[in-house]
Amino acid sequence: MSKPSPGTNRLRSAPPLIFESGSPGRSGFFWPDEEGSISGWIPNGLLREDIPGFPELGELEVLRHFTRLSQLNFAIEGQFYPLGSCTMKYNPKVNEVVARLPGFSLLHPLTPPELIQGAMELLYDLERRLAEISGMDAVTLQPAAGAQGELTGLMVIRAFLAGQGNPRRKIIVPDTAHGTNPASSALCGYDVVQVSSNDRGIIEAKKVAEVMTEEVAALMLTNPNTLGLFEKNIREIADVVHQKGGLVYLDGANLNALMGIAKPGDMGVDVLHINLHKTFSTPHGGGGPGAGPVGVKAVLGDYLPIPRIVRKDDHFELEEACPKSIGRVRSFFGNFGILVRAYTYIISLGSDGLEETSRMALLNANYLRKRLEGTFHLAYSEPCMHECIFTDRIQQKQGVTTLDIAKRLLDYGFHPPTIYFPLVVAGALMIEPTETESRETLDAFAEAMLSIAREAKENPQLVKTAPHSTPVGRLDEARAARKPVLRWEPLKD
Amino acid sequence: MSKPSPGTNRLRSAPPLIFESGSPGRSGFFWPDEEGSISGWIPNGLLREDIPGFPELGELEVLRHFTRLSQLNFAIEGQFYPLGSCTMKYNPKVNEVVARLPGFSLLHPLTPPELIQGAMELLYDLERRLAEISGMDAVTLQPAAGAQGELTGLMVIRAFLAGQGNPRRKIIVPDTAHGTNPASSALCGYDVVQVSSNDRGIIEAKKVAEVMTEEVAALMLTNPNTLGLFEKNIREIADVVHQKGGLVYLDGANLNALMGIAKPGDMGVDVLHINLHKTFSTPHGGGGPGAGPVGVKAVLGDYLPIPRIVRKDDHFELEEACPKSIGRVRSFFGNFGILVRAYTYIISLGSDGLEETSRMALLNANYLRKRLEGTFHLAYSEPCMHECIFTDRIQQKQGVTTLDIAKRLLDYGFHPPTIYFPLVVAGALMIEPTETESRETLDAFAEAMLSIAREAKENPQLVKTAPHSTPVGRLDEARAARKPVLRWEPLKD
Amino acid sequence: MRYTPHTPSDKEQMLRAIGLSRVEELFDHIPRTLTERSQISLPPGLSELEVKRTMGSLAAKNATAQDWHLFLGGGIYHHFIPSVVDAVISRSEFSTSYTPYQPEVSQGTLQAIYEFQTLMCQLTGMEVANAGLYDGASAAAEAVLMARRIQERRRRVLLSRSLHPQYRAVIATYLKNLGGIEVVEAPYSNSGATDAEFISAATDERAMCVVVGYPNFFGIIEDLAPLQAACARAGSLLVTVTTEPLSLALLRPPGDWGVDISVGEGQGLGIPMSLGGPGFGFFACRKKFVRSMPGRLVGETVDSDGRRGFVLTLSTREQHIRREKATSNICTNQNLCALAATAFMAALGKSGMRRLAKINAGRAHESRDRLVHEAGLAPVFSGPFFNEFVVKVEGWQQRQARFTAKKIAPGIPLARWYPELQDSLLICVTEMNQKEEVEQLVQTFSGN
Amino acid sequence: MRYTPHTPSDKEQMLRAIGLSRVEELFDHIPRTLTERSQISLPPGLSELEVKRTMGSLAAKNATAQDWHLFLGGGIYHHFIPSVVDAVISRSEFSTSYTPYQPEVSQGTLQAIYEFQTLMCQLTGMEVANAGLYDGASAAAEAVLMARRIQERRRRVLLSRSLHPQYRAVIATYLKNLGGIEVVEAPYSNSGATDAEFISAATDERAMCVVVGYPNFFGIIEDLAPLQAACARAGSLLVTVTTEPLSLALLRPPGDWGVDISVGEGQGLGIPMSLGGPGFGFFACRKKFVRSMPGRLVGETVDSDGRRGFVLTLSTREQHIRREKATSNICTNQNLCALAATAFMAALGKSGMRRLAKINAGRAHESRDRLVHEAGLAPVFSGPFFNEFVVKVEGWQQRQARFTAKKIAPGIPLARWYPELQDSLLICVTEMNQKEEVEQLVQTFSGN
Ligand SMILES: Cc1ncc(COP(=O)(O)O)c(C=O)c1O
Ligand SMILES: Cc1ncc(COP(=O)(O)O)c(C=O)c1O
Repeated sequence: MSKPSPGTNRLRSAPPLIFESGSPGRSGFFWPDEEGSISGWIPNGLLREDIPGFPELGELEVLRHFTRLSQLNFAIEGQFYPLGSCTMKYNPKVNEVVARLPGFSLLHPLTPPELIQGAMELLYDLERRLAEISGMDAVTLQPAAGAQGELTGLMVIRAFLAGQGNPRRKIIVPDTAHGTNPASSALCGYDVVQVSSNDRGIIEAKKVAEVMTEEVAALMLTNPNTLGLFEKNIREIADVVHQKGGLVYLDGANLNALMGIAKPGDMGVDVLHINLHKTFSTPHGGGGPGAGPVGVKAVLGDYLPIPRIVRKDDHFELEEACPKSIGRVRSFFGNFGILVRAYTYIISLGSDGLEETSRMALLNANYLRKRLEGTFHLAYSEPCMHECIFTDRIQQKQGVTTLDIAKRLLDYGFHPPTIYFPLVVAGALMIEPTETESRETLDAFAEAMLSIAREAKENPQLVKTAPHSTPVGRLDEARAARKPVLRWEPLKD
Repeated sequence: MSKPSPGTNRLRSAPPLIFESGSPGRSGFFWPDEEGSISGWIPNGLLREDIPGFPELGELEVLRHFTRLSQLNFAIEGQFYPLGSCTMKYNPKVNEVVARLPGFSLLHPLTPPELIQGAMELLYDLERRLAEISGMDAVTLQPAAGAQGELTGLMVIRAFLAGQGNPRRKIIVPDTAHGTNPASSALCGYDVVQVSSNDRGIIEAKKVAEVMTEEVAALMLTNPNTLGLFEKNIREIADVVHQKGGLVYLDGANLNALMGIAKPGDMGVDVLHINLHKTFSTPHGGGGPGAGPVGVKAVLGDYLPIPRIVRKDDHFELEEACPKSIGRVRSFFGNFGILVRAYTYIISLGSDGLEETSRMALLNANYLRKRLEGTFHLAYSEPCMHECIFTDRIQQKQGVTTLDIAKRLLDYGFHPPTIYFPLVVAGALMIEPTETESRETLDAFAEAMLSIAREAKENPQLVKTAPHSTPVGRLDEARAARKPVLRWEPLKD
Repeated sequence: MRYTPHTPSDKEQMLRAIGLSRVEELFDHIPRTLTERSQISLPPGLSELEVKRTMGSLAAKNATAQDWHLFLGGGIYHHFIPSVVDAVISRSEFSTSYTPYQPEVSQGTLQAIYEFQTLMCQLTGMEVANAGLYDGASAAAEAVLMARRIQERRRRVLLSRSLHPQYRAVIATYLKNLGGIEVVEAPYSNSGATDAEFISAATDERAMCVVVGYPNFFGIIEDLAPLQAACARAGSLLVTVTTEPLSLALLRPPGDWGVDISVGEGQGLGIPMSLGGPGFGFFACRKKFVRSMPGRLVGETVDSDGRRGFVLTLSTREQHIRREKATSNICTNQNLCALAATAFMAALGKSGMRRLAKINAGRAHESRDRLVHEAGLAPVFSGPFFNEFVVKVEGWQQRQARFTAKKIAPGIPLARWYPELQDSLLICVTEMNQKEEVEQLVQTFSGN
Repeated sequence: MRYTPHTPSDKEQMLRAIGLSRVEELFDHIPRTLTERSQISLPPGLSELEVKRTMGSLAAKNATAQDWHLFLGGGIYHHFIPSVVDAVISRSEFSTSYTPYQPEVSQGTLQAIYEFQTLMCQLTGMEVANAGLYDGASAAAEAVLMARRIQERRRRVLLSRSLHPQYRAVIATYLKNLGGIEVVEAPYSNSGATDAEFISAATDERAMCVVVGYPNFFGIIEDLAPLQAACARAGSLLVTVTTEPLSLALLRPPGDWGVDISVGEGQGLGIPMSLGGPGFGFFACRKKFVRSMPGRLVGETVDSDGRRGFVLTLSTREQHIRREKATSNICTNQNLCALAATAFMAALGKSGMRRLAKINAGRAHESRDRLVHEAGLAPVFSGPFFNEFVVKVEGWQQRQARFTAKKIAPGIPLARWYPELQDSLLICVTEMNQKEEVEQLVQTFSGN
């Protein structure tokens, strides 16, 4: 065993891989009196003899392994996590309790609908509530995440246009858009036409008009956009698009800024998706699962994925016979467990709570913006919505970059903002505090940022070599990509 | 904000106190539409206007506070925790799931017994199973912990002897006994007579005979004793005590060493207590709750606390009319939630599992004993049971003490053994690995100990100033006791 | 095996290292006479799935507060527990650690206890509080024992008859063997409160302490002024025992009344009823008594770098140092429950605690008014109460079945402990009793 | 408000710092026409207690696997989940963190994904696996899309008719807009397996891939040898889709058969059914295709001090770098479910996984034998199966009510997707179906 030198932090060092621990033949699985059998039933040629390398651990070992792994993570419940565009708000504990009720977690999706009316009611009502919040007419809950929502929405648009005779060929996407927008467009068989934001960070109707032709199926707009700015020309832009027979798709990832403030349905939007794992507080889980419901205006309702949940008096049924529907995008009902959490959140907050949510999201973002303005270069001087964007322009003079600032924040115990996105802003630091953070937390974060700005002047090396207090130091990403090692393999001897 | 210097570990630094955070008027409690009222009902003179200083935090703040606090702790699920005499074994997760079933957690203790027959059955059956495991005839589950079990057991003895005409005046307690033994004796109105263990760490019958008189109510013995040694003269000792009309009390804190190996009921023991939070895997919770059931031989059964649970055919009833009973030692049924966990553990393991438990507890202790022998001074050369005792005699030559070794272990990511107990061994390091640890973990711990022994020779200062990697360094305990600050108070201005 | 990770080869290698060949040799040194009958005769182990099923069917045989309408208090209360509380105590760093003997790796537990001590001081209005005891009953007994240590020469303990009967029983058990202590029971008056005149008369220079419930077992909020005056006059200590800690968010706190020792049961603060345990006993008193206190205490200090930290302190009071001279024999306490209460109080906060207490008081009073005016039940006592009250139900025995059929447990019959209170029920109404439940209660008492 | 911590004074001070006086001024810059109808018309917020009650009553209106006897599989399986799994995914450090973009404070998530990737490789016998996709159906669609990228010139996709009908539907949806792709449905034979002769004939130089279930939707374990041979001959890729991942602990893994892409649904590995989601799609393939893969990948590297660490890698495939040229549009995936599966597989381990799979196979075969011999049901297919099988139940429509009355859901009627399989039920038996349940199933089918 190597000797820990002073300062070595074993307490947060990574455990070995599960494959490197354990002992042959060990198992935490105990099932007396039943061996199970395949004798004679399954031909040998269809069977395997072993699962080489598979772990062999005891129950405590497993638990300790993952507990120790968990302790290497930052997370909302431990740290302020102002990751722009990700809406890292509090994930209420009661949602977790509710989602684990056997009446939700132990349901089989192919149970006859008349036996799962509670679930049907929840789905139906959640659709209705999301429609009300967003100002749309019909909603599908099937998409598993925002990106799948985008794809679904674009497919709806395509099916609708195809129904009118021509699915068209292109989608207009702003330069500030999230990467999933162009990716989803491509996956839906469209070419992407980029439109640039102006020097005040938003899209102008005339710019759209320049590229809007009858070859364009839709414009995808994010509002507030990824710069945290409200696309105030959206109505005129929509008119431009509609005049040429195109549709307007709204990336609703930033709906957290809009509830009770402005409804997408009033903006000329025809289709949108909503990230329940952002605005509606379902946990991010280190990358998922989420859910990406899609809302549409009435005229597009028939194109939504099947099955549709329909109400017949006090009873709910599944409707599969929808000839115009784009079909299925996911098996069963989507990420039901996530839908349960989001529904719980919505009934917890009610209309007043949802409205307060967006208001406080704006207040927090504008407050932080004010506190950091001057010390850090603000990418746009317009008032921001739920997030604000700074850059490293000032610190660059000392050779300190956005990446360095981000890493140094880790030493202060804060998760950094989103960095280097959106791409239109060089060295972007995209800060989204969310509404669930207190003023004191915002102040502490601001102090840390100001302190780092001072360090950048006085001791830039300290910042450039950060982080200094994390379980591991900066990691060599180039090496990982150059010669990818993507799985453990037993040492060959 | 102070600047974190390289190496400062904010990630594990303590959050402010709940009283130092928050904002006046803030609350995570939300209960619309019902203010509650006391108008006119309760006279003003009986009311308060405020709870000065009480916390005012939001829900996320509260959760983040305690999450961050938790991250400052070592615990079984994160670290090997070989704390002698404490049996820090794995606390199975399924026990926690079961104890949280509404059918157990949402029961009121004054519900008529006929409506809580499931709970009654569990209690009855747990008594029976503990009796079988320990070889006793009757069991009470009422005591809340080992120490309360001791008091209960001694009261039973006292009541029994009083019933025979004389409660007597003294209790014999070995020098190796846990502090609760003499403390409980005193609380039961007895004087304590100490008896010394011999140079092989155990009590001899003739030593007991020297102090055993008709003034002595009982002898309290721990077996295996706190040195991890089996009191092999226990039978003869019991005879000595019985001959003079005294009773034998067994401190069963170390029952983890005996299951399927030897039953206290066969050793001449009249009364014992069992720590469910040790042998029966209920979590220690940073200090409790536990449960300390008491088992007695048939002749003492009538003296157990009321109520008794009795079976009438397939039905369970509470019996309060027990004229000989010592009465109640706790409200209601004791720590029922803990009893549920212990019962779950017992049915999970069954007789074979319980027997294997003790065997592996012995194997692990003897293995570690072997691995450390020579490098560390072994206090007794007898074969050990579930724990073994080393001292700092060898390391003392470099001025390195047991305390230093313990603190240095923290840097290696291990919780230290129990130190400086039992008192009869100078500089004791009392190691109880428990059966739920793997050989690899024992090896890693042994390597750490051996490494520290090398450090003690080569760089004693490193060991003497340890720990170097914990959230705080060595704490000034003298200062805490000299001028006790036992609560937060608002700054006076 | 379920929880032992040893494979046959692990065992073999470990035995070989020790120099043995069979596991049984590990206990060869134990006399054969002690080992020969050692086999445990119990059913074999079960899979986790079978365990859950077995336990599930036991659980299903119980009347829970979820399926039944329980109006039961009497020392254990069904209160709302925010989900955050269980999230906190489920953190394994809290639940699977030991008593914080190594403070460098236990600051989480230690700081939480320090916060707990502070909260209990704030709630009771007392100067110091410990880390908790087993339950309210043993805390009451420990209070009397502490009074005895402080007032060594005095021999009389006055216990109010309106103190929880089980608590009185536990105090009696604890005192029985200590010799020469006279326990005097103080009657209650028509109001349901302790008879102050009796106390006044019986509290003299022999009295070491007077112990009353606050609120008492009948739910009545005692006026502590005359009792405090009597104690002050006679040099006796005044001890209050609170079984419903939520009430203290609203009531004048013991410290304000001049109480010397304030103890009670903490279950009402975020801990499930769980058939009455585990909860915790709280114990708070005047600062000058701190070195006589039972139980663990956490204090503030600094580390080698001057950073604030917390440690167990004043342990020279405790059994592991002082042995038979310790202030108490307690070792393991109810720490995780104290942590739950800490999280609960933090989650509700000042305004939430007061609000919840008011909701309790409001619902209980409204319910009593309806039971009296609509169902015609007679109130038994005239004193002010918090969330429980006593009513007379003529012919209770015969009427009981109607309630059981409707899954209502309308209250606790008092005759078992108070023969003078035949046909009297102690009824508790909390925020968990929904309006419709109260409606049903009233209806059923009205004979519908 | 429930989750916003702002007090009136907080708001006031923050507004003042910004230079505003009312919160509404924060969105003054939005055109009035867009804000004037913004009010949300929904019921007001509820207390946590009311929320739990409301949700509890919705939950109570569903037939759960706890109260009902479900013999339902067809892509979602009721398996035993050790309690440790939920303990792991409930750790808030896992559940409330984002995609690990900052590796220095995300090693927990990253190492777990690396372990997951390895486990999926071991289970499928493939060389590389990604961090997971949405579900089995979209994973199957992504496999076809990847085959298209790899085999750009080819235009024919062969889908077995015995592939899960919903998966075929999703593949169709994904392919529909991509132009010029011919989807050919391969029939199944009497054994229930894909018609190998048809595949042989239809797999030519136009075929980009052949997609079959393994086991397929009828529970049948396909013999992949002839299909692999056909693909190898024609230069087509062979894609297997596994909806019941537990089966792979027992069956010859896709990698062994020479499969090119092995995908499937991971729900069966420690994730509750939850009405079919969230689970996760797994995606494994040959190493040479790695740069064409969809989804996230974690790779090993070292930090500035040379310590091992893990990072997201090969992100140039992904949308946030490559935008419209990305291999997929996926961003958020199903990470916490993949973590659950990782914990599940670690907890069961090699022997536990194999044992559990055998128990499934054993129980399913015994049940089928009894249904055939005792209840007289006719097996529909002759091929070998894992834990589900198809039987013919004459007059199913009329008999259904008997089962519902006994709270039995005996299987999935196939006619909805397979008009040729009238009165056929797909019956699944797992370790969760107790002996008595099977008994009841047999009895009820026997007309008792
Ligand atoms: C603006 C925007 N659009 C789309 C997405 C994609 O959503 P998802 O990750 O749920 O697929 C994101 C996610 O970060 C986003 O921020
Ligand atoms: C030998 C022994 N006896 C008695 C006790 C006291 O038990 P408890 O802490 O449950 O009161 C202990 C606890 O550490 C012990 O180790």
